[in-house]
Amino acid sequence: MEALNAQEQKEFQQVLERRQMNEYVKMYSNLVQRCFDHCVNDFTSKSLIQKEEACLNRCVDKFLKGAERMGQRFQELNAQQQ
Amino acid sequence: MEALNAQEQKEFQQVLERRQMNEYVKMYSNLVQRCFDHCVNDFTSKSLIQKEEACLNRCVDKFLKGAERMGQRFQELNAQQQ
Amino acid sequence: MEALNAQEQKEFQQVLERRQMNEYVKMYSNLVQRCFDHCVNDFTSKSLIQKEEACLNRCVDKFLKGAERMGQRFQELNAQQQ
Amino acid sequence: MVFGFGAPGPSSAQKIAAAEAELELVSDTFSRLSSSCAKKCIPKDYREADLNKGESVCLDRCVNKFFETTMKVSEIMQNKANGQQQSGGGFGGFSM
Amino acid sequence: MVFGFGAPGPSSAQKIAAAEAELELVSDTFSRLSSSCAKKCIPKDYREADLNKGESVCLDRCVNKFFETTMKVSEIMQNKANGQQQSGGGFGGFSM
Amino acid sequence: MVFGFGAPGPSSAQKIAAAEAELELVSDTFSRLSSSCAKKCIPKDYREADLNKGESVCLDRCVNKFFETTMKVSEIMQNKANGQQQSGGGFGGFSM
Repeated sequence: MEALNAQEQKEFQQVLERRQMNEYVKMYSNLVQRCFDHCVNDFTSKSLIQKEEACLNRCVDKFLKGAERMGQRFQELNAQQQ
Repeated sequence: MEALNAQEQKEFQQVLERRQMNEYVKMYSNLVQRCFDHCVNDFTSKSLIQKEEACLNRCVDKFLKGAERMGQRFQELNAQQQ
Repeated sequence: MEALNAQEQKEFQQVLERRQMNEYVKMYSNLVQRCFDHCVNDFTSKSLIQKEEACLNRCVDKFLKGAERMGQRFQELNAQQQ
Repeated sequence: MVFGFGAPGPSSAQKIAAAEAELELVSDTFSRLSSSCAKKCIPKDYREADLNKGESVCLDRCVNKFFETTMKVSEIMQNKANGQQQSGGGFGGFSM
Repeated sequence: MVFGFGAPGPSSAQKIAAAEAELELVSDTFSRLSSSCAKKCIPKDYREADLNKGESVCLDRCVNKFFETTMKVSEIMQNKANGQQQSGGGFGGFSM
Repeated sequence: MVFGFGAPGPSSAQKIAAAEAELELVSDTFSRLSSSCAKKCIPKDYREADLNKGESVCLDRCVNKFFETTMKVSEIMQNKANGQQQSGGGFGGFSM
């Protein structure tokens, strides 16, 4: 990365922003699928039942906390490596 | 989407077409893998045996019908949302 | 492919090279995840233990040999098809 | 727009990128939904080529519940983003 | 071409896009094939670093059967597309 | 650079492509790591919304071990590439 000049840094910044949007999309839809797979298993009803909604709440919460924690550890390790 | 002007619509159309090709490729190769995983499990022979071919036929058929049905429901729900 | 003229071949070559880099990245990180999933299952320690390292060694070795073998077969079949 | 994309982006390139991200999300959602619902509703032995009544109803309900789940999750994340003023980290929210 | 891509596209951009889609399919196919065949043929305990005879033969046959499966599926979808004049939907065929 | 990318590329386009590939690898690594560690450390019943002590410690160690695994694998492949002069094939090494 250090090898990029100012102009290249700028271009790369744009690439970065586009990627970041994609990362969010991927993270979000991954979260949806994972919590759906674990929490929703009753197909005798058409709409989410209370038990499923409560599970989704806990699942999203836990997933985000876990992702945040792992993200911090990962960044620390990457920083040590530089 | 409503915010795009005519020129932007046109550019977006091209993006759409490229993506559609990719979607087909992904759908097709996903279908191949899924049916292979479920139907082909005998490696005492080098070529597909009759039982496996029959299973593949039913699997492809069922997969496509399922995908079509889910696609319809999904579109209805998206349309309601707009 | 045969339909591309010299200029198009050249452009396609660049696409190919970019893709190849991506393929390597995907193959490598897929290998890491697979061997990690199979070999590392003890979280009473913070660092890899000897048993896990030995398993990773065998896993990487076997994975690469398997990928090479499958790659050869796949290329032979593709060549027959042309 | 369903998933909350399409915020006011000035340049053409940004507007197209936003529309593309929205599209990406819809198509990614559909592909995850199909994979999850096929797993939950269609037995792997493929004894018949047709969807039977039970499988069809299961698929319909599954698509509906998956869709509701996307809304629910989006709502939860919105609440989080508004409510507690994220402590940062980049993986703790979905504000863009 | 193996997978039926490469239809007559006039402009350079389209021809390159088609070649790229073909390439994408081949590489996607190989990556799915390796993942499926590794799962079917190689036990997860990794007791030895070498492929033994049984694993090698299994991989060879698995690659061959996967390849035959791609042809078979492509043929089935072709027949469907020709035979019954798709009822539409966008997910019911593989015509491009 | 952690993963061995960023070899001397003359043109701007190549330098940016290399930086992008590096980024791709880091983000791909993080997404695989999260998926593997969530599977290994977080039970699927989601009885509480908080990470408990045991889960948190497991995640920390798991991230660390995953990271060590990437280094270890990279080292193994480097040794292979140097040591035995690859017999070719394109899937046998990770030299770029």
